[in-house]
Amino acid sequence: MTTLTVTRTTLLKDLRMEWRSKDAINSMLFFALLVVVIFSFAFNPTAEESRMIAGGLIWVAFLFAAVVALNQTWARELRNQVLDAYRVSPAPPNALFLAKAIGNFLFVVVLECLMTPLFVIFYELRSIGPVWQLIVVALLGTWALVVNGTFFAALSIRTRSREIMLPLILFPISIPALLGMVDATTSILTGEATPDFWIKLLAVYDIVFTAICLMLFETVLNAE
Amino acid sequence: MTTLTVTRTTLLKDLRMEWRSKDAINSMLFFALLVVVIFSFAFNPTAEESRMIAGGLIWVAFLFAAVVALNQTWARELRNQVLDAYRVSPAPPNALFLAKAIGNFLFVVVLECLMTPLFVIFYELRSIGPVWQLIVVALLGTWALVVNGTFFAALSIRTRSREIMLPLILFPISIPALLGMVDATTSILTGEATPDFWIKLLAVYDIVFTAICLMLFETVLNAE
Amino acid sequence: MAGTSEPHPPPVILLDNLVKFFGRFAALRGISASFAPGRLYVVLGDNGAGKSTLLRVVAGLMEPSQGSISLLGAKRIREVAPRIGYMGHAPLLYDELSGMENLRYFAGLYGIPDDEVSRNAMRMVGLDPDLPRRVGQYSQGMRQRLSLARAVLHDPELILLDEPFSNVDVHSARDMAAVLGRVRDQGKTIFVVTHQAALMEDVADEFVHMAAGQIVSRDEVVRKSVNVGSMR
Amino acid sequence: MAGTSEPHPPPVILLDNLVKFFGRFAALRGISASFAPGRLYVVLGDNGAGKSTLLRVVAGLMEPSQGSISLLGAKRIREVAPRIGYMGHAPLLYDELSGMENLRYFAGLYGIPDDEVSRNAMRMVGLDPDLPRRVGQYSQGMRQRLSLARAVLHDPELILLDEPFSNVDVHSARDMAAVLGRVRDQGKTIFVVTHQAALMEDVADEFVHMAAGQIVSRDEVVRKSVNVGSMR
Amino acid sequence: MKRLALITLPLTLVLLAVSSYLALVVAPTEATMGDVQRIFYYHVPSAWVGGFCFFINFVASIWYLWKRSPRSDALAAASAEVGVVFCAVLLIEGTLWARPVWGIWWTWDARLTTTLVLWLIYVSYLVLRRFSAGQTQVMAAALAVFAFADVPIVYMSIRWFRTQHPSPVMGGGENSGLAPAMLQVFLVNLALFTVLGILFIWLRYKLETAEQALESAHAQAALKGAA
Ligand code: HEM
Ligand SMILES: Nc1ncnc2c1ncn2[C@@H]1O[C@H](COP(=O)(O)OP(=O)(O)OP(=O)(O)O)[C@@H](O)[C@H]1O
Ligand SMILES: Nc1ncnc2c1ncn2[C@@H]1O[C@H](COP(=O)(O)OP(=O)(O)OP(=O)(O)O)[C@@H](O)[C@H]1O
Ligand SMILES: [Mg+2]
Ligand SMILES: [Mg+2]
Repeated sequence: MTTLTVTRTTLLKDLRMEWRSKDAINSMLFFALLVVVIFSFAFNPTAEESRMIAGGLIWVAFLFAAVVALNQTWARELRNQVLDAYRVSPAPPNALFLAKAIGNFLFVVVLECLMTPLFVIFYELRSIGPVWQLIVVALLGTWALVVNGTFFAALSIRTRSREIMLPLILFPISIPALLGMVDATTSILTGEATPDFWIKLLAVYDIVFTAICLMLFETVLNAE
Repeated sequence: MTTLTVTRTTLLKDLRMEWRSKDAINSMLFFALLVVVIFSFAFNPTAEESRMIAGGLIWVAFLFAAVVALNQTWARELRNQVLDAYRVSPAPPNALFLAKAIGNFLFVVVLECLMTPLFVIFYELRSIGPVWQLIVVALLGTWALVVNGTFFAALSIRTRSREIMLPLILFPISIPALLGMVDATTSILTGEATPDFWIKLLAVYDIVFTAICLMLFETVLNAE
Repeated sequence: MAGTSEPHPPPVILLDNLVKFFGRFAALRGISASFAPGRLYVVLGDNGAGKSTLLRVVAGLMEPSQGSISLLGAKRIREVAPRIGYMGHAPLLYDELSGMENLRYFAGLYGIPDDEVSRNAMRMVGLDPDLPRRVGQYSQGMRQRLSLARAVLHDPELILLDEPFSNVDVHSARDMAAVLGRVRDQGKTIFVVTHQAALMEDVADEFVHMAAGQIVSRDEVVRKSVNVGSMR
Repeated sequence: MAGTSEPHPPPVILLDNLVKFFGRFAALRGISASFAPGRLYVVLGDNGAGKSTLLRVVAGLMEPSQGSISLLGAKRIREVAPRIGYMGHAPLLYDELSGMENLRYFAGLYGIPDDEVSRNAMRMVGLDPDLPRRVGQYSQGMRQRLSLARAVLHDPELILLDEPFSNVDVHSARDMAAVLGRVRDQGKTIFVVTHQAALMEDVADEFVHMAAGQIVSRDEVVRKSVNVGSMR
Repeated sequence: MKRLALITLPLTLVLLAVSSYLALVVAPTEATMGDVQRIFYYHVPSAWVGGFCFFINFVASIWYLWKRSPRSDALAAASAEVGVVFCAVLLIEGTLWARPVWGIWWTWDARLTTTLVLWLIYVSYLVLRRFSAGQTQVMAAALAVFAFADVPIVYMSIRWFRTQHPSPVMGGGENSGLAPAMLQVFLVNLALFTVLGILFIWLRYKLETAEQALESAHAQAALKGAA
């Protein structure tokens, strides 16, 4: 009954439920495709301009897709108030948080893996900088979004009009991370600057916010 | 007990509930603000480039904000299954549809009125074409989004994973309208082309889809 | 089976071989029955017997898969919608509005402009029409009362109630049962689905037992004929 | 008041001037009480009396605004969490998983790796552990039984049940009440909030009446002492 | 049904082989594009079959809304699925063709955009069919009406774009028309694809109605079992 065991069981349970319905996964994929298409419609990408804003476009698209996913995080736990069952049990609260955050992380990463090729095709992107740097940026950036998102989704489940609350608190807090992701991506794509500073920023951001989330989650979960 | 009377009572009831909680309005506004801010971070607007993509940016922002609002449309009616109370009553189904569509329209228009100045400030927009045309485009475009959105929200309440279904069916169908809005807006802002064709297109789109919605709503409402 | 001394009145509900499938599962398995007006029927049965489904089909909320219904003489339920009252498992009320605001809105749907009607409905179930509290802050018992008021607001001839006493405390439940008895005495036909038969013993005219999607038996309650006409 | 022949066992629950505010409204208004182990308490009271609030506070789901609780000898409820079972208004189950999958997960939360425990819990409430159906497709009665199995899975000493019989048919409710009686006979302390006191008459040890946020009276049930020890 | 499939499937396979032989070997090589142009013999028929399927879907859906006949719903489902497949094939062929000829995978011109939107719309239709809980048929039929109404609007709206995609080869202006040798091969392929499309719809339709029949047989059995 250590944190790790419970994290694992909870994660497996979530994955099983996800896998069983497959709804969420499938529909998210289609949603991601639509976001890419809508963006390309709206911005009518031509070779030169698009390279300049592609970093921003990609991350904004990921952000919207992720928010939709994050909003569903706790929905399942709230449906029959199953969260209460977790809360009365002796299982450590942080295990629940970690399981949810990791689940969301996997989910959003899958999403990104499928959206990126589409962006590449539609915007005819080619990276001038090294691709592995892009991957590092993507992983760090995704964790930044997801860890805060999971936490704030937990905060916002106690509020009325839940869906809307999440972006409201998530977006402002995430702005530094978003800035880091966008600028790092653009630097790598255009090869004009090194993304080192931004990568460091993202790493620090991840560490700080993961720590804060783990410290505060118990309080948030048990507030009633 | 004509359609109009019921439409009015239902609309007033919705407005009163909204006014009382102000949840949706307040949070939507803040959301809209955030979207604008996030966009300006992600796209780092500079005078020349921004003018080119501003039409797209504005409408994508409106679209996402609207989807959040539309998803809430039926939430209130579903909460205690109040919809059943409407369905057993002799009130005409289309009255409910019209009330919801008009309510959403008002809502999104208010939103747009508050977001537009922000865009103007952040992107230093100036319209070269006549401003009244922008207003016509906005009204027609908003109705196009809202009328279909209200209908599809009613469709998607019957599905599993509701929130995600709405954009999935709304976005593809709305692409012509979106295209019309974006291109008309860009033509007016840059003053490079006349938006007449797009305005006509939007008008046709509005008429066709409003008619279809009114024709099919009863069927969808009573399907069980 | 009815055995009344008067000539048979035309039935309020006539069910002919009613079947309702959910996918492969038959929730109603060929129900044929007829129900006379002015009586209070109590529908009993285990969980999943099909009680709610029957009520929803009769209320016109669901299409039957097979068979036909004739309601108050009409074949199309929509035609007689103004003459039917329905109360479901859920309260069918807006949490954000006060009791009167709720009733006023629903009265509007039935084309009743008069506020007094809503006020009377609230009084009938023992609620204060001037209570400003929102329904979200009502206790379960008050909510169920208000829900009953909503169902009978437009003075329907046929009233369908699905577990009106669930989670309601004993006092409130007794009060509500008494209200139902009075409404029946005004000549309305009432169907009450409940798991608490004891509550209805004093006022019921007939117990209808359902099991596995069928009506398995109907027991008429023989009462000293106090309430035939003297109580109006 | 207890008047037992044995020496007083230490109380399972000791409430000292418990107060719970929701905003300005006091849902619990200074409850002081002590409850002995191995007994089945039935908590009765009108809607809004504060029964659910009391149970949630005792289960550690809510902090009391004033006053203190001592549970199984501990001051901090989290320390004794493994020894408490709780069942709420809602089923506290995942609709998308089967009965066994649900129980297995919750067993995991209590550090019980053994599948047999979950299977036994299902059998105890009269469900088939091998039923592949998802809980979403269970009938209301089955769901409440499973919910009860979830609450008692880890063999807790103190069991808190909030309206376990709501919307459950008479047969299932009787079965569940009998299960509760057997669990009590194993020496557990049980609190049942319900509006159907009649169901519990045969197994209850004490009726606790609540009104307006207070315990107004406690009636001990005097029974021919069959179940003191012979039935273990 | 089984017999039909047994006869038609080998037959179509043979025909497919013949037509591929015609398209890939017999037809003359096009002057400017070279052998890549041979995709043409698959490209246009795929497009035509896709459009045809969506039309059937529309008619069947309207019919369903009117008569509530489960068979027309089965036809609607079948034709939408086949249509999405052919449309997807078309998109893939198109991108494969575009890469060597235009040097890019994709461009937002009228033809390509409308095709993509068409595909997206009908994928969303399938998604709805998949995820709706109860009353799938009515929901899907309603969406089908919206979808088909949208197609002409999409098509018109994007007319305005400068197109990179070839304009109609046949029945176009003066200089339009294919070389006779090409035309023959093209017509054979077109006919074959049409047959193939109809066959697929037919098989899917049979499967769907068989499923419906099974479902209702089960239901009736359940009904009898308890009575
Ligand atoms: C993804 C890319 C493409 C898509 C989605 C696409 C789609 C279509 C569609 C929908 C048609 C209409 C068929 C009809 O009118 O019945 C068509 C016809 C045609 N396409 Fe494409 N196409 C693509 C790429 C290409 C390329 C790269 C070429 C060659 C350069 C090409 C050449 C043609 C020709 C010659 C026709 C026949 C025109 C006619 O006779 O009407 N297409 N295509
Ligand atoms: N929408 C639905 N989809 C699938 N099955 C359903 C649906 N509604 C009801 N059922 C099934 O039909 C059967 C009858 O359900 P119904 O709700 O009518 O029972 P009930 O007699 O009202 O039971 P309860 O006392 O629990 O309310 C149950 O087995 C239930 O699982
Ligand atoms: N979260 C909350 N916020 C505000 N008020 C609340 C909240 N929960 C309960 N109340 C109020 O506290 C009072 C007691 O509620 P509680 O749910 O404990 O009653 P109960 O005895 O369980 O009633 P019931 O029999 O209806 O379940 C009620 O008046 C209720 O309106
Ligand atoms: Mg029921
Ligand atoms: Mg309670």
